Amino acid sequence: MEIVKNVKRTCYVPYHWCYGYYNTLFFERLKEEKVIYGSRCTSCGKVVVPTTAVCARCFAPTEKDPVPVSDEGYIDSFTIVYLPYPGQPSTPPYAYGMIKLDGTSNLFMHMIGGVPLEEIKVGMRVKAVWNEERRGDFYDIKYFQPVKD
Amino acid sequence: MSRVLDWDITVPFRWTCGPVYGRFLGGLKEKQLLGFECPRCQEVYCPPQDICPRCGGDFDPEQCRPLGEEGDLVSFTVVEANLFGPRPDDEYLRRRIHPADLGEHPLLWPPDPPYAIVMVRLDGAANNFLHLARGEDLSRLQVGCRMRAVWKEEREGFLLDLDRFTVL
Amino acid sequence: MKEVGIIAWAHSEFSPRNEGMSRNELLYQVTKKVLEEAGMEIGQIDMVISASCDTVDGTSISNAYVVDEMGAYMKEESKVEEDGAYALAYAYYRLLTGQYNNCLVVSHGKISDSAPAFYTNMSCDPFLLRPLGLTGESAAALQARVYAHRFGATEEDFAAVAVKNRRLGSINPHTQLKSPVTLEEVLASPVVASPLRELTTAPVTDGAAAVIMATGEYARERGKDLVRVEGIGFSQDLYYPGNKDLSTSASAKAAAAMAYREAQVKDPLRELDFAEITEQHAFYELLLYEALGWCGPGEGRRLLAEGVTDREGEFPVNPSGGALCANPVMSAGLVRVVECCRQLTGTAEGYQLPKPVRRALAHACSGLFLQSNLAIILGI
Amino acid sequence: MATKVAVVGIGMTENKSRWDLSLPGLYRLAYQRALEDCGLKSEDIDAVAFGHSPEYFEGVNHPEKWCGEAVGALNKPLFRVHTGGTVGGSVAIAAYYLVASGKFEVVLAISGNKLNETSSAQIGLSTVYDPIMGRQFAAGAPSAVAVQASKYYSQYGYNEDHGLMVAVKNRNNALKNPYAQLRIPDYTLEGARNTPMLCHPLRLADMCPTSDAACAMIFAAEHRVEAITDNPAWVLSAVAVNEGINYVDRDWSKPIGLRKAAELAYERAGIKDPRRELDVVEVYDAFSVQELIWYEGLKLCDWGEGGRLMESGATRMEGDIPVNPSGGTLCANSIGASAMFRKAEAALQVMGRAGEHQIPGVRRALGHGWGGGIQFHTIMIFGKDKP
Repeated sequence: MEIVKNVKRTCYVPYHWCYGYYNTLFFERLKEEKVIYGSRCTSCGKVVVPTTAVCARCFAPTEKDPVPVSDEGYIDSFTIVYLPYPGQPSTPPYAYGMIKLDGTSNLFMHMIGGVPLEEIKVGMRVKAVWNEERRGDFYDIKYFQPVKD
Repeated sequence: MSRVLDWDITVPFRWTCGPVYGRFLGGLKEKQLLGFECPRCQEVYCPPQDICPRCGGDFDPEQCRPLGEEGDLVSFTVVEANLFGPRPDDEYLRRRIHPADLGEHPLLWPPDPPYAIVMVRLDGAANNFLHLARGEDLSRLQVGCRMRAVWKEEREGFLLDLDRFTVL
Repeated sequence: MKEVGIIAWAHSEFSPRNEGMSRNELLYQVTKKVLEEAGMEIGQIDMVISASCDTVDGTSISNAYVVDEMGAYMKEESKVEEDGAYALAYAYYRLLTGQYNNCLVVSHGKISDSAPAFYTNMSCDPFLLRPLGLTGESAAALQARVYAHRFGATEEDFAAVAVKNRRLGSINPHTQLKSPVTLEEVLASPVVASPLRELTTAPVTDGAAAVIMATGEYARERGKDLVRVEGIGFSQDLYYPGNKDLSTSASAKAAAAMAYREAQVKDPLRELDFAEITEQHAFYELLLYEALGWCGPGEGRRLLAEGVTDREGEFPVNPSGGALCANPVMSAGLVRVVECCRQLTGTAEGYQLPKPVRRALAHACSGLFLQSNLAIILGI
Repeated sequence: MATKVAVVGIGMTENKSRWDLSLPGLYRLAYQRALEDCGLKSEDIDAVAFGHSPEYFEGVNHPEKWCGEAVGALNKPLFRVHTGGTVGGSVAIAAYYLVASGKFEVVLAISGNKLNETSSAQIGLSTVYDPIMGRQFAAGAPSAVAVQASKYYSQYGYNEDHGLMVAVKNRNNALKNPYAQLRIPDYTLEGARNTPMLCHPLRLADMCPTSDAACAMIFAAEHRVEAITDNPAWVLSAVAVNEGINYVDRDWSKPIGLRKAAELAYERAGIKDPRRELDVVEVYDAFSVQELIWYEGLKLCDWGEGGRLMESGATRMEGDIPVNPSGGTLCANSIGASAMFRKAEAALQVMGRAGEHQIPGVRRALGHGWGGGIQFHTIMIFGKDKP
């Protein structure tokens, strides 16, 4: 009598995630204006990207009107992904990192590109490279590309 | 109006059966409904869990024998509504996971309604077995009626090697 | 023994699809609301315990991205993957140690981002149950038929629960379904999984709920009224439905017994004034009357028919309309607690019970086939 | 006043691929070993705190419902705590508080995971990222920690070798631990440097393996302890702090949440100088470099001194503050159980029962865990003497 070792099946669960007010606003502006927007805390006055309802540290609401921020900044930290796995949305090798956009106080996570991967360094100045066709999603910004100071 | 992201989580799994579930599913592959006898309370369970539901002790996976293929219908429900939405097609799934993974791990998807989930007390078992009924049987189901197992031609060691129970 | 209770409560609006808000925004709203209710600043909160579910959120470690919105920045924090009422229980035990003054308990679920069927089907093991396409609805349907067969209960008996609760819900401004239904309408509604129909099944609800718990000393110092937790019981029974008696719920019995023991309740029907229970299906209410010890096996429908559990009855059950009027996944039980608090403090505006109330039971459940249950005795 | 609580029994399964046991079967093995360890029976357990990794790591939602009866939780109070990688620690802390509340006398904490039920753990781990903002480029936990490592190395002038030194230390320690998965003889810095780069600056050597395992701990109230064992590990403090996720001025190399957890844990345990007063520490080093960062968070040294503390040899088995004598998470990571393994290892050190990797004369030991978006931290401190 065979003892079955395992049952192999694929699970598929569809989702319809709501962006909500602030994420919708953020991506609409990306698409329409080619501008990155953040939110200013009503308590500490610091700006966080993307737009959000709350400043986590103060637990204070942000100002009602979003604030346009620079699409330039510097690389606070990064990684180059060589590790492949099944179903990966991006194909290795690729780089992404935490980017400190000028005039903001938190870190914005995005892809880094337009440069040989081995040349990427912490502290490099970078600027957003926009997609010509924008759909109002994450990929409206292709990546952040290093620029000269 | 808020935007909506339509996406999914799609993961191939290989769930390890262990000795008890493994032997039970192996039985289904051989067209056998194996009853497992608890070494302490001597009750026979079909299907078993890893441990005896009555005394909480371990089953001895060797201590099992085929039961008959008939039993009494204890409860049933006819599922009328499709609560899962459309089945994704394989072409889409192949893009979501490695194509070879999908070949080895077919999509786990519920049966199309209307169909019935039945609870059958197999003769000689101390518990009830949950399985399916379909087609013409749906209108003949009644608590207490006699049911008999119907097997699939192709079997792999999976719950649905047993195609369904049918009303006698 | 230390006194611990609830000093403030809130829940979000309930709707079948809250498309205007992300779960983060939903949580920020409900957390702000409960702090306002308590007249507290986030800095005064000692600890946050939340409840949510990865499968519902479609995000593993479902609290990781929402802790900022629940004010948990740099706070002692934990999460239970059960109904919010279980988070409340955990908070209760932590507060009993005397190490903390208070705790924010918050739960959320935007089930419309997915679908209840996936959430419940994924809760089945892959070997014996999931391939059958079993869901919360079909599981309850199997159990309903066992219950009906054992006690001779009929579809009309189940429908009568829906009629009562929808009628009570129609005067509750906070709930989701605010229209009463007739017995005929219930019996004519489409079958989801026989014998369960659309109108004997709870609606799909997006929502969040929050309470602030505190020790008696803290509440007194701040001049806050305390809805006391007098006892909590919870229990889990057998997993595989074919292994247990589905005409009752062993874990509901055990949970109630544990809660009554702690609160020293001997005769619940006399010593408690009302109850709010999580009846995600109409027949659950009858089954739970029995399992929670308010009548004998099979007598649930008599209790209902005699009007005992109606608004004017001696032991009203679900004066809010219950889960049949709003069933926010991961919060349905915590909302029962909120509804008890409203009644006990006389703030259930528009649906306050006609008789004075001092002591109540709130019930929550988790899992298919009523596998896990929790009962909380609340008093003022 | 809180009831005093001690760990009286511990059960572990070996970290490896378990093709022989179902998920309930794996939990049961840890549960039975914990009962045997202290001579208790199923009916002696009043309640269960249950933990598991995120559902999508293994494809079963609410696994506590399926596995409950296998860990003796039939018609007993059981609830599931779930905080990601920290979960084992969060569960142990929950069990501790259930007993400390005075409402339960003996409580089982159990947590586990079968990470090998998918072809790649990274599929599940990538679902931790926000679907709208981040899942597009996620590469599981390694890439998140790689970002943290890049920040740490550049901030303080360290390099890859500092992480790899941790890997060499812990892999050599693991040779003495039969429950560890990676036990590779003659593990050298040179060899570690030659492993492939997976997420720059992290190499294969910097990363934990994928394990299937469960861990169980039994907590008992003071008045029950003596009858159960004459060698308990007393809980001196149990703390979990959340650091937040997207707050302003976050520095990924400076875990302020861990620092706060440590300060609370030391205060409650009456510890003023942790470097001197702790005898051994087990940290959740899923990735080598994190051990250095956690040294700093735990105040074993100042901010930025983690690499130098490692270089000094103080955290080796024979150093003045040994860290991860078990080999740590770097040598065994089942995620669901790992944070509890750290607590259980710390408790075993206090009991003097850690086997070959026992540090002599331990009176106080700390076990740590992290999880979520590198934001949750759990700490438990155990002592030989009743508090």
